[in-house]
Order: sequence, then C-alpha cells, then structure tokens
Amino acid sequence: MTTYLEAIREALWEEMLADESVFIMGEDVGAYGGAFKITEGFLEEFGAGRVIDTPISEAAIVGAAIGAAHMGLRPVVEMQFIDFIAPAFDMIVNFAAKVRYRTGMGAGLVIRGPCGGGARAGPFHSQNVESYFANVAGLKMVAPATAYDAKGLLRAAIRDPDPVLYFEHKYLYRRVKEDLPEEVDIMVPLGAARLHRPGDALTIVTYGAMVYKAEEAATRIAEEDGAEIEIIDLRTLRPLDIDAILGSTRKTGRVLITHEAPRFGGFAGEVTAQICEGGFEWLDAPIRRVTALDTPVPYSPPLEDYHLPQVEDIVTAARWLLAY
Amino acid sequence: MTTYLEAIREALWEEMLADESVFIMGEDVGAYGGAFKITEGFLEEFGAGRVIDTPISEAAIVGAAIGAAHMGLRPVVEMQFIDFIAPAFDMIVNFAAKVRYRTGMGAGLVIRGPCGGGARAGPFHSQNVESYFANVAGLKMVAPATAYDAKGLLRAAIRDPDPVLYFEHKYLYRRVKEDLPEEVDIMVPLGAARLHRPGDALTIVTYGAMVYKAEEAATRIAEEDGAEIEIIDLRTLRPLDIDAILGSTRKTGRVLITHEAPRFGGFAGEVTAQICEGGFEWLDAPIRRVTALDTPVPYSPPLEDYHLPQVEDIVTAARWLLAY
Amino acid sequence: MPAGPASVGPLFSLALGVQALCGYGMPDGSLTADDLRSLLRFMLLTRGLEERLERLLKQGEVFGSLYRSLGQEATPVGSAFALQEGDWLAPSFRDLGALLVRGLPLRDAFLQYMGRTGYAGEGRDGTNPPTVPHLGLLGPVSSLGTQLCALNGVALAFRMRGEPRVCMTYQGEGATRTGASHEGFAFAAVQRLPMVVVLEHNRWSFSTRSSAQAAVESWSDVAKAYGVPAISVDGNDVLAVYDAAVEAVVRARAGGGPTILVAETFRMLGHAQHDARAYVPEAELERWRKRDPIDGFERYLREHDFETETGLTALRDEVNRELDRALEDALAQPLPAPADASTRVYAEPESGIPPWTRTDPIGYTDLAQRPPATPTPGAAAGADQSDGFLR
Amino acid sequence: MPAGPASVGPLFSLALGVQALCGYGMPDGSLTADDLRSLLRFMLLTRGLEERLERLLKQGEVFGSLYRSLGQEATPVGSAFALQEGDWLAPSFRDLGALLVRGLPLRDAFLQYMGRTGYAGEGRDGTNPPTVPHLGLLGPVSSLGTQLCALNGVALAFRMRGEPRVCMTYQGEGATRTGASHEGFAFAAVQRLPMVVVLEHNRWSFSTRSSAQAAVESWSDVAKAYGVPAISVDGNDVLAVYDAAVEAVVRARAGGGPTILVAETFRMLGHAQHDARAYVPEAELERWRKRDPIDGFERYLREHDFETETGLTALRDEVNRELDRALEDALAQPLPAPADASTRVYAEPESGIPPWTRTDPIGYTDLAQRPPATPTPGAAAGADQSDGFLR
Ligand SMILES: Cc1ncc(C[n+]2csc(CCOP(=O)(O)OP(=O)(O)O)c2C)c(N)n1
Ligand SMILES: Cc1ncc(C[n+]2csc(CCOP(=O)(O)OP(=O)(O)O)c2C)c(N)n1
Ligand SMILES: [Mg+2]
Ligand SMILES: [Mg+2]
Repeated sequence: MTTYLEAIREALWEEMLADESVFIMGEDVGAYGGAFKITEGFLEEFGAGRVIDTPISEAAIVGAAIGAAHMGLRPVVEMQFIDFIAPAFDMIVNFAAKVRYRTGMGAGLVIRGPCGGGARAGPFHSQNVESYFANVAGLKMVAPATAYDAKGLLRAAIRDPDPVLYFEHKYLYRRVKEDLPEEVDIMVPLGAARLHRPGDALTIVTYGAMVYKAEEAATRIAEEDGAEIEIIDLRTLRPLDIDAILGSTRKTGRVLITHEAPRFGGFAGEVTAQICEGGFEWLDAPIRRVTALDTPVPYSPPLEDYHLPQVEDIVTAARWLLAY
Repeated sequence: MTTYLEAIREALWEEMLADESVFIMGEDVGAYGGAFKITEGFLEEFGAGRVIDTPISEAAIVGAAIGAAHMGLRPVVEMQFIDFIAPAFDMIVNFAAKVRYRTGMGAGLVIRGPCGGGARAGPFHSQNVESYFANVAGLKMVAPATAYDAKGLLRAAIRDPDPVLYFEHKYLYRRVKEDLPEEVDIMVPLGAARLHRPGDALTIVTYGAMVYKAEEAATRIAEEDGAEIEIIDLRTLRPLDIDAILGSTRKTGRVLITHEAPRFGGFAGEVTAQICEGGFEWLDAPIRRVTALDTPVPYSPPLEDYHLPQVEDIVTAARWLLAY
Repeated sequence: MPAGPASVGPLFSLALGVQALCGYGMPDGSLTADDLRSLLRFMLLTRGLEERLERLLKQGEVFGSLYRSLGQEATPVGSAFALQEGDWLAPSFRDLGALLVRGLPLRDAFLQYMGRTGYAGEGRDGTNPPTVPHLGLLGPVSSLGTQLCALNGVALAFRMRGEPRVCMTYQGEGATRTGASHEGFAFAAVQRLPMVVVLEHNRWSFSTRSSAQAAVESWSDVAKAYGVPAISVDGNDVLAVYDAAVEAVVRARAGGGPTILVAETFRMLGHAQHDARAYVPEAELERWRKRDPIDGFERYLREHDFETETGLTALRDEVNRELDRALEDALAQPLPAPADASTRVYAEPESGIPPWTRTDPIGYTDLAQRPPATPTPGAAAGADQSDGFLR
Repeated sequence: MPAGPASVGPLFSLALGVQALCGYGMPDGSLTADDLRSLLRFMLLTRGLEERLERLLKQGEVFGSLYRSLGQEATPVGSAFALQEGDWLAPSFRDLGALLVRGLPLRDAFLQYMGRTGYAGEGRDGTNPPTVPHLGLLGPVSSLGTQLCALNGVALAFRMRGEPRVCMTYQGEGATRTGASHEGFAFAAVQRLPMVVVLEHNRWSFSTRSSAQAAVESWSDVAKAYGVPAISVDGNDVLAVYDAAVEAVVRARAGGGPTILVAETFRMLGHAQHDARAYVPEAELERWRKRDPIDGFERYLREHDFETETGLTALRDEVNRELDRALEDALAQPLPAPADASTRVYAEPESGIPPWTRTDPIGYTDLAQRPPATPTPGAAAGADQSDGFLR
C-alpha cells in the first residue's frame, strides 16, 4: 500500500533519477527531509547540488526556480506550507506566469506544498490558495485526491513546460493508502478530470480532499435515497476539463460543486460559469455550491469543523437538488 | 465639471479636513503629488506628517497602515499602479484581512491605485487585480465608474472599519467629467449597486470602465434592435449587491456579465454562481461573460485592443442572448 | 470620528488594572531587588507555562503543534522588562515570556493555545501568541517578518500623536531573510521610528543553521544596511539583555530611532513539538545546557545574596501554584460554540450573506421577502445618484 | 529530456553570429585602443538610441512612457563590457546600454519599444528591455527587485553544470528597498553565486531622494548585511566602472561569490517622459552636467591621443548612420496582427479554450463535436485509473 505522501515522494524520486535536470529547492528540504518528510533521503541520494536548502525567502526561491527553468533545468520548489506561497505571489504572478507570453522563453517549474484544513493548524497553515491564482493566465494548477493521481500528476507537472502549482492536501498525506500498479508507468496528463464514481442522478464536481467527503455523501444517498451520484474529480483546475464536466451534466442535469476553500470568489464560480455557458439547456436545477464559510480558517476544533464543508452539508445540498 | 480624478482627490481632501486621523502613505505622494497627481498640493496643506513619502516597499507600506489603523488612525495607501499591490499580497491577505477575525482588533484602511488597461502600458501597469483577492474573507473591494461614485465610495471606504481595496480605473481619470451636486454631501455606501441604465430586455452586470463600453453597446442595440438593456454598475464587488442583480434578473431573464479582467477565474464567475443560486428559475438564457482574453495585457496597441473586451463583443453577446 | 477600529489610546488605561502582574524596571534602567526577583519569576513562569502547554498538547487539549523557548527565556523577558506602560510589543511565535512581562494573564495564555473562549482570541488563532490591545500586545501572523511591518504603523501613530511611546518586536535570524523583514527594517530606519527589534539569534531556524541563512560574520551586520545602531548581547544573560534593551528603548523614546538588539542564544528543543532536532550535534547542546538562563540567573542571585535557596524554592512553588491555578481557570472555560466561527469577519453589521449550508438550502431568505424585482431606477452617470440602489 | 523550456546552452553558440556588434574586453581587464573606441561607441549608441526613442514616443510610434539613462550611460556600458561570451545579464529598465554591449541589435531595441513584430518580443512588453536567450539577456518585469531573484536561478544553473559563466544585473537604489531585492541578495550571497549586482545610485527614485529611501551613509553598506564585498565607483567614469566590474566578474568566475558594485551617478532627466523633474534643484543638475560621462570620456581619449576630434566626429556620424539604418529597418516591420494576442500563453499545444468572443457565441466548437455525454467510466480511488478520463 502506498500513501498519498509516499506517492508524491516516489514521483519526485523517479523524476530525479530519470532526468538530472530535475532538482529540489525549499526550506529544510535537505538534511531534515522537509517539514512533512517528503524529501527524506533525497539529500543522501542526490546530493546538496540537487536538493537545495534555502533561506526563508519564498520570493527568492521561486525566482531562482524561474531562472533555472530558463536554463533548461526542471526545478521543483517546496513551500513548507502552501500558505507561504503568499510572499512569492508577485514572483509567480508577474514573472513566472507572464514570461513566456512576454519573451517566448518559458519557465517550466513546479511549486508544491501542503494545503488544506482539518489539521487544527489555524489560519496560516490551513489555506487553500487556488483562487488567488485562478485568474492568472500562464499558470497551471493541480490538486490530486488519490495517491495514483498525486504521483501521476506530479510527474506530468515536472515534465510540463509551463509553471505548475501543485496543491497536495495535508489531510490526505497519511490517510490515503492505495495499491499502485507495479507494471504501468504512472503518468496522469494535466487537464484531464477523473470519473471518481459513476452515477446518473446528480453530478458532484470537486477536487482534493473533498472528493472523499463527496464519496461519503454519495454512498449515504445511494443507501438511504437510492439515487446514484456521479462524482467528477477535476484533478487539474487549470486547464479545466470542461468536456468531462459537461458530459456528466448532460447526463444528470443536476450539478453540485464542492470545494474546501471559502465560497465567495472560490473556484466553484468558474466551474458554474462554464457549465452555464456550455450546458445551460441540460440543467434541471440550479447549480449549487458547498464550500467553507467566508471566513479565515479558525484554529479551535469546533470552529474549524463548522468552517469546513462537511459530508452533512453535501447530503443536504444533494437532497435539495434531487428533490428540485 | 469634475473629472473622475478630481473626484478622488476631493474625497481625500475632504476626509483629511474632516478627520485628522486620516493620512496618506505611498511612493512619491508628497512633493510630487503622486504618479497621477491625485495628491498634488496635499503635502503643502496637510504637511509631511500626514502625507508620507515612503521607500519602494509595498509590504512595509501596507503593514504600517495596518498598525496605524489598529491605533485608530485611518490610513489611505496609494499603490503607484495597482499592479504593485502584488508584493504586498501576503500583508493584505494574511495580516490585514484576517486580523479582526483572529484578534477582534480591526484594521480600517484603504488601499487605492490605478488599475486597468487601454493606456498602452503593458503587462505590469494595466492589470485588474480584483480576482486575486476575491476569495479572501475580511476584505472589501470597490471599483467606481463615475466621478460621483469615485468620490462617494472613497469617502465611505475611508470611514469603513475594515480594509477596503479601492480600484480606480486610469482610463477614466481624465475622460470622465460630471457635474457633481454642490448641495448634497456625496457619500456612497459600500455594498450597493447602481442602476446605470434601466431596461427590460437584458441585464448587463459590470463595473469600472466597462460600464461605458456596456452603455455604448446598449445604445447601439436600442437604436438598431429596439431592445432596452438594463445596466447594473456593481460599484462594490465585495460585499456584492446580489439583491440588485437578482431584481434585474427577475425582470429581464437574460444576464450578460462583462469585466476587463481575463475570463478564467474572473469575478464574473462569482456573479454567475450567485445568480444561478438565487435566480435560476428566472433565467431564459444562459448567463454569458464578455471579458479580456486569458493572457497577460500586451503592450502593442493592436494586441491590447484585441485582448481587451470591446463594445463589439458586448453587442455580439447581447444579440446572441436576445435572440436566444 | 465614526465608529471604527478600536482606538487603543483610551483603552490603554485598563492596563493599570493588570499592573500587579505586568513587570517593568525604572525608565533609567535601575533595578530593585524586587525587580531581580520579578525577572526570575517571569522566566520561571515562561518555562512552567510552556511545560504545561506541552503536556496539554500531548493530552489533546492544545492542538496542532507548539513552539517552545526553552533556553531562550532570558531574551524575551529581559527585553520586554525594559518597556514602560503605554509601550507596544509584537512578539514572534517563541516569545511568550515577553507577553507575560507585559501583563498577559496566564489564564489567557492557556486559553489562546487551548482554543477556548473567554478572552479576546476566542479560539480563532492558537498557532500564534494573542493580541491584547489594552496591554499593547500585537500578536504576529505566521508569515515571518510581517509583524515588524505592522508594528511600524503603531510606532508611526505614536510619533504622529507626539506620544513618547516605544515599540518592541522580535525576529528570529531566519525571519530576517524575508522580504517583509527587510521592508520593515528599512521603513523603520528611514522614518526613524521609536522601534526596538530584538533579533533572536538562536543558531537554528527549523533545521537550518544560521550560517546557511546568511553569509554574515555577525548578525549585527544586518543593522549596517539600514544605518541603525546594533547592540549584541548574551541572550542568556537576562540582566545583559535588560541593560541593552534599556539603552535601545531610551534612545527610541528620545527620538533617536530604531535599534537592532542581537541576542545570542540557542534553541534547546526542536523547532516544534514534532521535531526531535536530530540534526543538532549533542556537543553543541551540551555547551549551551551549561548556559541555561534560569540556572545562571539563580546562581547570580544566590552569589550576590539577593536570594537564598529557600527563597528560590518558595518562589518556584509560588510560580507553580500560580500556573496550576491559571490552568484550572482555563480548563473551566468552554470551547467556542461552532456557529461562532461565522462571526467577526467584518465589523458589525456583518457584511455579505450567511453561508447557505447553515441557513436555508438556496442560501437566501425566502425570495418573496426580496426587494422589488424592478429596482427603483437610479440616475445615469453624472447625475445625482442618491435615489439609486443606495440602501 | 522531454520537450520543454528552451535550454539556452545549445542556443548560445548563436551568439557567435553577433560577435561583431557584441563588445567585451579581455578577461584580464586589459583594453586595446579599439576597446576604448568601442566603449565610447556604445555610450554614443545608447544616447542616440534613446533620443530617437523619445522622438518616436512624441510621434506616437512608441507607446506609454519611456525611461532614459541620460548622464548614466557609462555605468551599464562599462560594467557589461566586463562580461565574456556565455555570461548572462539582467538589466533594469534604464540599462539599454548594457544590452547593446551584449549584442542586442539596434533594430530589435527599436522594435521592442515600438511594439512591432520581427523579434522575440513580438510587441508583448514594450515597457521593459527585451529578453534574448541566445545573447544571455534576461529582461526584467516591472516589479522592482525581482530580476535579481530570477537571475540567481541562471547563476545557480551555471554552478550546477560546472560552467564558469557569470551573471550581472542592475538595480536602482530605490529598488533595493523591495523585499524581492533583499531576498535576491541574501540568496545569492549564501549560495555564493557567480553574480555581480550593479547598484545604480543615481540619487533619485522617481521624485524621492535616495536619502529618503534609506538612512545609510554609503550605499555600499547594503553589502554588509549580506556578507559580500562592495566596490564603490564613479559611475560616470566608464573606465573606472569597467575596472571595478572586471574585478567583480573575475572574482565571481573564480567561485568567489557575488559582489555589489555601487555606481555613483545621476539621473539627468525626469523619472520618465511625463516627469519634468521640477523637484530636482538646478544647481544639482548643473554640477552633474559637468560630469557627463560621454564628454568626459571623449576628453580623456583626446588628451591621451587615443582619438582625434576628426576621428570622434567620424565615429559620431557612423553611430548616427547605424542608428538611422536600424530605425529604418524597424519602421519597415509591421505591428502585430491583433489575433496574435491570444498565442504563446502556454507552450504548444495551447491549453484552455479560445476566448468565446472570438469564436462562436457559446464559446465552444459545436456541441455535436463534443466527447460522448457519458464519459468512459474510470475506476474509483486506489484502482488503476488508466481508463479514466485520461486523454
Ligand atoms: C514566510 C514564511 N516562510 C516559512 C515559514 C515556516 N517557518 C515557521 S518558523 C520557521 C523557522 C524560523 O526560524 P527563525 O526565524 O530563526 O526563528 P526560530 O524558530 O529560530 O525562533 C519557518 C521556516 C513561515 N512561518 N513563514
Ligand atoms: C514593486 C514596485 N513598486 C513601484 C514601482 C514603480 N516605480 C517604477 S521605477 C520607480 C523608481 C525606481 O527608482 P530606482 O530603483 O532608484 O531606479 P531609477 O529610476 O533611479 O533608475 C518606481 C517607484 C515598481 N516598478 N515596482
Ligand atoms: Mg532561529
Ligand atoms: Mg535611483
């Protein structure tokens, strides 16, 4: 059984073995092996030249990744927590994302880090930051839910010629365990959603850790209401696999979008807009969102549990949609 | 006649006269009067103690505004171009926006600066940044289209107890001229949209400089197609005046949302989602978006004109909706 | 002035109420025997508080992780002791001692990390020290380096109002590598703000040696780039720290601008609870164990006859009783009610609509109760809009 | 290696093709009479180029604004002249001279600011100097301080590959106040990268005096915070700048790490075209007018019999002819086709869907052409997904 965390680790390891232009930069990624031990043992295997411990300077780290990428290297940058991508915002949005468009010279790099709540980690170690970057052309964004996808998407992201933000959900690190096929060379192309659960009564579009809450809700509704919910795991947020979403919409006529980030200005808005544009006539009910509260992520367990979208919320919304 | 620029200037001036806790910080806002001369003469009138020239340190400027706000002052920060809000992203998103929620101590401050394209200013002096902040609870966002609103909203923003991002469109600075009523004390509350043009055939939801392109399109369609388009100028992006949007949706049954920022992950997504949630049954056609291309803002005139949403695009989309 | 963010000036007098616990020396830096005892007491309180928090974490009463200051207590305690009433302090995440010196009730310290109610924090952010306006305490956010930028604004307000108040903040050597730290230093320096930055050089930032953070010979070199004076001091000698802090505070209060106080110390435990600091050589730990700030200061107090062993034992017992009493009070406080999570994002009246999952399914009160479908027409651009949608 | 970002290594040999225009002295810093002439020529080219760009701006052939380097030309020219083939350079927005030295064709310089086609930039970003990989030129973005961070990565790549190549970048004194600049300096220093940072202290950042940017006595103090050597030099003396740059470049190439080269100079015009610099005292301007880098260097060349007045006149004429020829070529290039705006956001194949307003009204190719309504079912979490939606 391979955990979500080990899958990320394997992808990094294999890509570094396969391509010596791949290297890692981040805070405490070397001797310590990273805050979550993703890169444990990498320093010993690949040496300090390719596993680079940096000062606490997210902008400098991303900047260095950009320049190295320009020279044909394939940097993988670790943010100790994805929340700390914020100090590098300017470097990502104004340099990395726009450089190919401006100059023709691309910056193929990966910025990865633990996102998401449920760890009682408070407002600054629990955020989901995808919406901060959603309107920035030039970036790609990935948010795996399974170990298989965590591995396959990271390998694809490392080989991608453009900057990819890779959001790994810390809640899944050790909770998700899968038997990964030995034979196949696991590689998941960016931009392709995954049918997580087939159904015909309602489509739930989601990604990251919410895939599992959606699954729980779907199982309950199958048992208690006898309705089969289809779950689409986006896997890649940008480019968005609108074909997969519309295909399912046409089939079910009912769509629920759920993500862990707050509701206002969240990624569900873009999905809703694209469904309206491409599948309006197929809709038998309003598109609904189940999201976190429009607040920071609070620390105290009862507050965090209330802030985060729960299975119960998805069940309520799904039933409302099924009854509509 | 008062220009949009003078209206901003008047609001600042009057608030500084009315309340000595109001002060200005920014790069070259003192002797020079700001890159666009908004604060020209302020140094002479209010002195260096309340018109503070800063180093090129956006994070430090916003940080200082936060602390000063904690002490009961009312800082108004100028970003020389709103694009340069990016280096202050962390300070805004993680400090200013979350401090009341975390501690109970608010940070009533205003961050204002010129946004938007059409000035041939290239990728870094033309951006619309509202979407970078749309998912951040704790912030308010304002984008005036008229001189009246520019003045009224800035005064309200300065008096607001929470952090307000105030986006002034550089293209409107000197092009918008209005007779501002002498008698009334101009004050426009945050969170209230404005009916820019009444109509019954189609609702266009927009804000900022796009209000005028929408108006041009509406006039043409009134003349050439005899259909009356209703235009809602949001004025405030957060909190969003969903009641105004839904009220118009119920009346027209057709909604077009247009903004100058790129399409993917743009603010139109949130508006679409809320209309779907609250007004689905009133919709006689898909909600559509007219936006900029999903690219950075290019420099060369033919490229920028093609990148930016144009009147022609709105007309095309509106006709498509009217015919739907 | 319209109702807005709590103006802290007026509130400040409340601080008088906590003077009993709040500690500070004379403005001129002289210390009485009571002050010496007080310094030791605050170091003991800090260590005892953190030990209890660690236990609570293991018991599941404190969540996430915990950052201890074991072996560094003299730096926050000695420096904060140099402040006077009305001054403001912004700790980093490892400076509980400084907050206690400024009067943070032990009970509230427990509550912050236990995520319970009954104090300003209300369980919202237990990963950082609390913010207590009436004590002049500005809690940091996790993004390193940022609190200096925010505290600059407090100092700016002092100067604008002509108040002789001083600000003090803390930063690990690792945090000085952030852009926010640089912008904060530069801003304070060029504005000559009444600011004292305590640079806690504890040799490590997480698993990274300070030599890997910067190529400087001495961390006081950081000050040279900003044209401000630096004082380097043994961060494990509470009196040395206090004296240096007094010098810096007096200069700041006199309008002499910021000072960077470099405290040479050592982080004896891991970065946080989950870190066994296997990467720290035992010999290095041993060397610093001998320099424990509390042992050293107790020795000093005995050797100079300020304290007897029995007196010290009594003090330790008293400190433990205080802590246990405070913990009892804290344990008596409830966790917040879940629905409280949705409040206090904005000043009242709350803006925006309530999250739909907690109200009716479609996220709005019944459509029938909505405003008229046709909004009262507002005038077009340029005309008086007062009859627009304004409500 | 999978197809990806252009690896510049291989491309670099192309640079040989432009050697004719590209200028550099001997690695040991010695200069021939031809080199001296070349230095003057590049300064004349820079000034002439900017004069023409200014005219083009007024004629509406260049857009937005323009930042000139009048009076500072010796700094970018003298410093860039110390680089060798294979080195990389990241200018700031006022360093056209450095790009010319590195071989940027005059025609392309015109095209960049005129927003025309026919070179790498393709009219995308005329607010900044161009990026030309095969010449080792990395154009900046407008956010000040950031290009140092990016160039660090280029230097890092050189070191990882064991290539003895050096990087040079530029920063105004104002830009050093940004967090990005700080993080960039600190990173380069602690990684001991082969990096030379030319700090152009031209007394002003827009309307702000350098003394209001930082409280430092000398801008070389900035280096002290990073533990790297600084060299201060008369930025208007092209030979002094060159010598200092050679020292820094040689050290960097030998593995000695970064150097900060502080060039003392003065911005003779306003910040940009729209700025009449009314805030600059006339006396100050007068003082610096006397120190014009071109006049000074011509005097030097005459006095030391390297050039005669006739020779200089011939050179000026040749420079003007070159510039006029290049401008003609540039004017012959068309503006980009509007629809080109939508290309090159991502590497081919373009990701995402085309913007609907330019395709059919509903933003997609006919729904009939869409994939089957029911997607081929993929397995659930854990199982082999290879038959999921993967396409
Ligand atoms: C901007 C940012 N990046 C990364 C982190 C994660 N982080 C928290 S503490 C820490 C080490 C801090 O070291 P130092 O500043 O020396 O303080 P010390 O822990 O030694 O007291 C790191 C990397 C953070 N909090 N903020
Ligand atoms: C982060 C950021 N903030 C503000 C600006 C606007 N701006 C452009 S140039 C400039 C002044 C730069 O001064 P300096 O670095 O000394 O360079 P100089 O103009 O003197 O050559 C400013 C404030 C910017 N480009 N980037
Ligand atoms: Mg440290
Ligand atoms: Mg300058």
